[in-house]
Amino acid sequence: QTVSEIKGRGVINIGMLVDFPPFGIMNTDNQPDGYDADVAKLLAADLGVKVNIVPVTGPNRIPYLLSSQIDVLVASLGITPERAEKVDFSSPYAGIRLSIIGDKTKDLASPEKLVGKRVGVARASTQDTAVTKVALPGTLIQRFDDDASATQALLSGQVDAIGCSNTVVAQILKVAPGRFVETFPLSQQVQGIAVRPKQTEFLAAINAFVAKIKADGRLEAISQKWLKAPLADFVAAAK
Amino acid sequence: MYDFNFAPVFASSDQLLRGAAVTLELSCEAMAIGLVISIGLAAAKTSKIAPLRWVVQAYIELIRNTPFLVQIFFIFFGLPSIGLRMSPDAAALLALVVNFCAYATEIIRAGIESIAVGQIEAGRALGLKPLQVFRYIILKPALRTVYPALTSQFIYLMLTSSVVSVISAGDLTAAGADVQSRTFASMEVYLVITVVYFLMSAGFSALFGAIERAAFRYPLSR
Amino acid sequence: MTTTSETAAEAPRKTLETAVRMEAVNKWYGAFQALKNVDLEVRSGERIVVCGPSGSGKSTLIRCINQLEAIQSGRIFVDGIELTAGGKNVDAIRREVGMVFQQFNLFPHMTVLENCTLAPMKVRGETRDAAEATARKYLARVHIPEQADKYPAQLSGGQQQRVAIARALCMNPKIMLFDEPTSALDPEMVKEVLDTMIDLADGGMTMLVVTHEMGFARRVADRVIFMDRGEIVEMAPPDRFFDDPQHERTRTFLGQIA
Amino acid sequence: MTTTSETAAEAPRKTLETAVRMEAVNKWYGAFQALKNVDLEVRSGERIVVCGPSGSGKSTLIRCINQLEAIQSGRIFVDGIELTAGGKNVDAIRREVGMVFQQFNLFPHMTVLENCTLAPMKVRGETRDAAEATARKYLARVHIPEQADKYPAQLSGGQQQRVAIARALCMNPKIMLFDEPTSALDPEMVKEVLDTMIDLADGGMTMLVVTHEMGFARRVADRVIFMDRGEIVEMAPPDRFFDDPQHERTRTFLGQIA
Amino acid sequence: MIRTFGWNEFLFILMAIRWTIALSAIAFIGGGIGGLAIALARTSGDKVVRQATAGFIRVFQGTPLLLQLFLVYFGMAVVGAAINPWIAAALALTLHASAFLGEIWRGCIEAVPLGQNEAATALGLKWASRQRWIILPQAARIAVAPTVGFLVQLIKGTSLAAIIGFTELTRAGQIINNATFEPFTVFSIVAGLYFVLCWPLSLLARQAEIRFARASAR
Ligand SMILES: Nc1ncnc2c1ncn2[C@@H]1O[C@H](COP(=O)(O)OP(=O)(O)OP(=O)(O)O)[C@@H](O)[C@H]1O
Ligand SMILES: Nc1ncnc2c1ncn2[C@@H]1O[C@H](COP(=O)(O)OP(=O)(O)OP(=O)(O)O)[C@@H](O)[C@H]1O
Ligand SMILES: [Mg+2]
Ligand SMILES: [Mg+2]
Repeated sequence: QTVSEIKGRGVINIGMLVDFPPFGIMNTDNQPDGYDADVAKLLAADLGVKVNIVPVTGPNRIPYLLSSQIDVLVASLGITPERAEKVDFSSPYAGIRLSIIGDKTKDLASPEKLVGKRVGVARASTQDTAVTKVALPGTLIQRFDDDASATQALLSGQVDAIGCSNTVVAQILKVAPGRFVETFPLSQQVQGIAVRPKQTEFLAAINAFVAKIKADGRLEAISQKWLKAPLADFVAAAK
Repeated sequence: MYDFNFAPVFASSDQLLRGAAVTLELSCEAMAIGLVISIGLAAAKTSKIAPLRWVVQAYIELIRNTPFLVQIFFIFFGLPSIGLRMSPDAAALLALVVNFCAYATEIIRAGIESIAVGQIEAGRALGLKPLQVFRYIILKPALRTVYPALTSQFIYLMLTSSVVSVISAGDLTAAGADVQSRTFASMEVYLVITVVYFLMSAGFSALFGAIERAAFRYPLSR
Repeated sequence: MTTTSETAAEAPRKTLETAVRMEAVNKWYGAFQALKNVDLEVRSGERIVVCGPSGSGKSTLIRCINQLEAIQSGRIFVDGIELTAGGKNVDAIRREVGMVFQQFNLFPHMTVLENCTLAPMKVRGETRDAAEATARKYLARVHIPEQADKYPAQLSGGQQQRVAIARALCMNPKIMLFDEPTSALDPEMVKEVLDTMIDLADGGMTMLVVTHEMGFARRVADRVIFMDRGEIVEMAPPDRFFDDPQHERTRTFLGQIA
Repeated sequence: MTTTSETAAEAPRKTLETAVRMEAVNKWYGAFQALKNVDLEVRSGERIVVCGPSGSGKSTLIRCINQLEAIQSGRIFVDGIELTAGGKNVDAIRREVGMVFQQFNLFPHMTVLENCTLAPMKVRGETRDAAEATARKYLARVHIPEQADKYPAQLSGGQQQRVAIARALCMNPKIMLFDEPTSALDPEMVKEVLDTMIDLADGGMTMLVVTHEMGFARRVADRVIFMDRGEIVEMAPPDRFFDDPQHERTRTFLGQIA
Repeated sequence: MIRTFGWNEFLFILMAIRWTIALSAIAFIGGGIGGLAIALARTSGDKVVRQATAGFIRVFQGTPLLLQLFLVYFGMAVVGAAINPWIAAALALTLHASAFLGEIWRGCIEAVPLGQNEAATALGLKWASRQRWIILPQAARIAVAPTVGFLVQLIKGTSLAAIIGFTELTRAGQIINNATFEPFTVFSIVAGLYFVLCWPLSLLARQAEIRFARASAR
């Protein structure tokens, strides 16, 4: 079984995004850092093994997991039913609010208003799923490789709006003050740690770990450190 | 062990086919436009006017020594800042043409330079003007000489076009990524689109062979 | 230097009109002087054979006449028109001068007929029909009317060279230049090309021929020129040239190629 | 067909040993038959000149002797060894046979000396010193000892062809094959190569020479062969061959190239 | 958590160049060996060998490198033979480069006049000696320019190895871009670094071409 295998090996391979601030970044020492990295380190410590963080990307993170290149994903992976068919999720350890942010001069206040407009999202992300779900026929969804490209498309006027997380919204408002507004919320998204299916023992251990850091305030500290906000209630409440 | 399950991939086959169609269309357009422009650039590069040669040379060096990804990025995200805004498909086409021409120009130039001087002299001795010599005497044999190189560059262009998915042009790779993001059947999706790419390049090879037989029917000496 | 002065009176067939005149022509390739102070006058209808060792400037001489090479000093008149260095008259002159190369230089991607009609159509603006009629006439004249639709690579060397002659004739030139037209041919094919040229000469065409076919020179030349190191060393009617050369260098040369 | 039987007694210099024997050799290129039932016997020390129109199979004939082309039926013996189709003896035979090509085929990336020493070192395992000594000997024999360190491109055509001859001689062949060795040369350079070959012939080398240099044939050949369409049409000593050819086709051919 | 682009960010991108170089080196060494074998097989007298290699070339020239990398890395793992990313990259890049170099070099070998091979044969040299001493040295001179030209493409192509986890030049740029939101600064630097890497090679290729043209102009 995986847990004993990992303990025997003495090291756990954790997949993590490094281009998804503030959850996953490369810090100034060029080490993986961020919300996910802190959680990953705690997880390894909890299992009593060394941590080996493997940088993955949005599109290839699930292949990494499924092909056993890594043991577990702590990669801001939003919990969705489709994904749940391929991987098993732990209880949520983080959450984001997803919303539409768009050009201030245009009225984009509801899904109906987006018809005929170009809406950018990061491909294979939960934003993608959320926008696709609310979008009415005629909405032009444009999928980019990552949030940065989608953001750039918004800034350069190549799209009218993008679907993104609250952290990205904050960045856009800072980079281009006064040009864009958050028009309407899409959904709240909780993120889970993911493992390959049928690893019940491993998943149970991870769930125990998540419950522990929620209870003893360590997760709250991480949230304060990286999001400058308390752990969202919908994350704290979820089981 | 991984369970292969192609059902979700085939369920999305029309999306993949649409992506393949976009890839084909983009490649064909870029080839056609790029060929014409490259011929012009190659003529400029073999011309007697030095500044013209330098400009073309600078363009070629710039494009050939930087990644396509960066080029397409500047075209799609950068050009709007000088007021040139275009759709992802148009930007993808432009980027492919700009990239392809840098390589094709060099290939065609080599073809032009392989034409024996005697051919040019014979044309001039008959009273043809330089442009007429180029058009009627040099061009066709030059293209024939480099035809194999040119067609592999064409295929390469089609394969490179997979990068345009970064600016959300709906090509085959983008379609594959979208299907993958919905179904998470990444292995299956990539296998299938690899096969589709292979079929398309095989198709192009066959097409180029047919064009070669039709366009270059004249026999070569020795 | 030493251009011996043969007078026009000697050869009955030539007229008094001047077809080509070169006056003190000098030609350099970089630092290398390929033509040294060359003077030459060719009358209309005259046939000149040029010979000499490799590198002596024979090709350069005739290539200057239709401006495939530019000269650095001196003057060249073709059919009364002066070739200026800038080359304004070049187009006019090239229309008067046909040229046949050692390597044939047929266009491989065109049929024989297309080779012959290209220039008349593009340069003189003839219609396709007119150009084809002319082309067929000259192809018949060089005895290969039946090859019109073949490609050059499908012909023997001798046939290719005859196409090259016909192609030049289609532009109706007043003067024909030949640069070693038979030296790339198999021995058997030399004869058919020489026969074609003799035929042309009998028709009164002004011709300048670089060749080492001495039989041809004896038979058709009005004058034979011997060049060495960029100079015209000897110039005389064939009898005198072969039987009684004036210069040592000419004699050595004739001894070698015999 | 029709191999007229000249007997060994006629030419004083040749020995009775057989250098090459071809028996009923047939050679096809796909559906095209390039050699038709060819019989030929060459004695040691004999010099044979082969001529005939283009495409008649002259090159094919001599290329079969050192197995650059495989034959489909018939037998070929070289120096007593039979060339089998499988080619087991090929290596042994190539060591006995030197070949000189129309296009010289010198190795452009090697100096003259390296051209000459490569095969002796790689095939016969000679030391560099021994190979160079031999090479210099033969370069002197073809009168270009001073060119040893040049590259082929720095030599004239005649010099290149003499290097090619020296290169072949360095392998100490018993038989030399020449395929139109002078036809790619400028007229002035033909003589120097022919002189080298005459020299070689005078030394007693067995030679098969494809050439149209009839002066050479008259002077050194023991027998002249005329080929047409893959057949040996006529074979006779030079006097008889040139002055009294038996076959119509030979006469026509000689008429053309004269 | 947005950062401004600074010295550290520049260094991060700059340091990533070693992976680009390492991957290129691997690809080129592997491709060089594989390509030579392919080229010789493609020009061999054996029809089966020729056709097998033609098939190999067709597959690897006919599909995107990105997918080759993906399928080798994840595919091997999926069939239970997990390999580390270096081996996967080496394998995929080698196969890719072998196909292209093999094809380029085949052309160069065939450009050596037939007479050269015949003359060597007539001198009694065997196949290996002919290749080693006569054919390959001459083919090599023609090959320099297109080979270096392909190397330039290959260097840029290694950016696709990001999909199997390499943080090479392009990927490093994307990571920094995601942290700084300064795409034009970041990608100008990335482009500049590629240019610095590739341009000298392009110059070399051009020089080789000129030198060859001069040498072959007799
Ligand atoms: N483009 C050129 N650049 C430099 N030198 C040249 C050029 N063309 C010819 N030459 C030189 O000019 C001289 C005369 O050349 P030309 O071709 O006129 O000689 P030729 O008498 O026709 O010789 P051949 O019998 O070999 O054709 C030669 O020494 C040659 O090397
Ligand atoms: N590799 C080949 N494939 C097919 N046909 C060939 C090949 N080589 C030669 N032939 C044909 O075989 C015939 C004899 O050729 P060969 O080269 O022996 O003629 P040749 O007498 O040497 O002519 P030439 O004087 O032109 O050199 C020709 O008709 C030629 O077209
Ligand atoms: Mg000349
Ligand atoms: Mg032959």
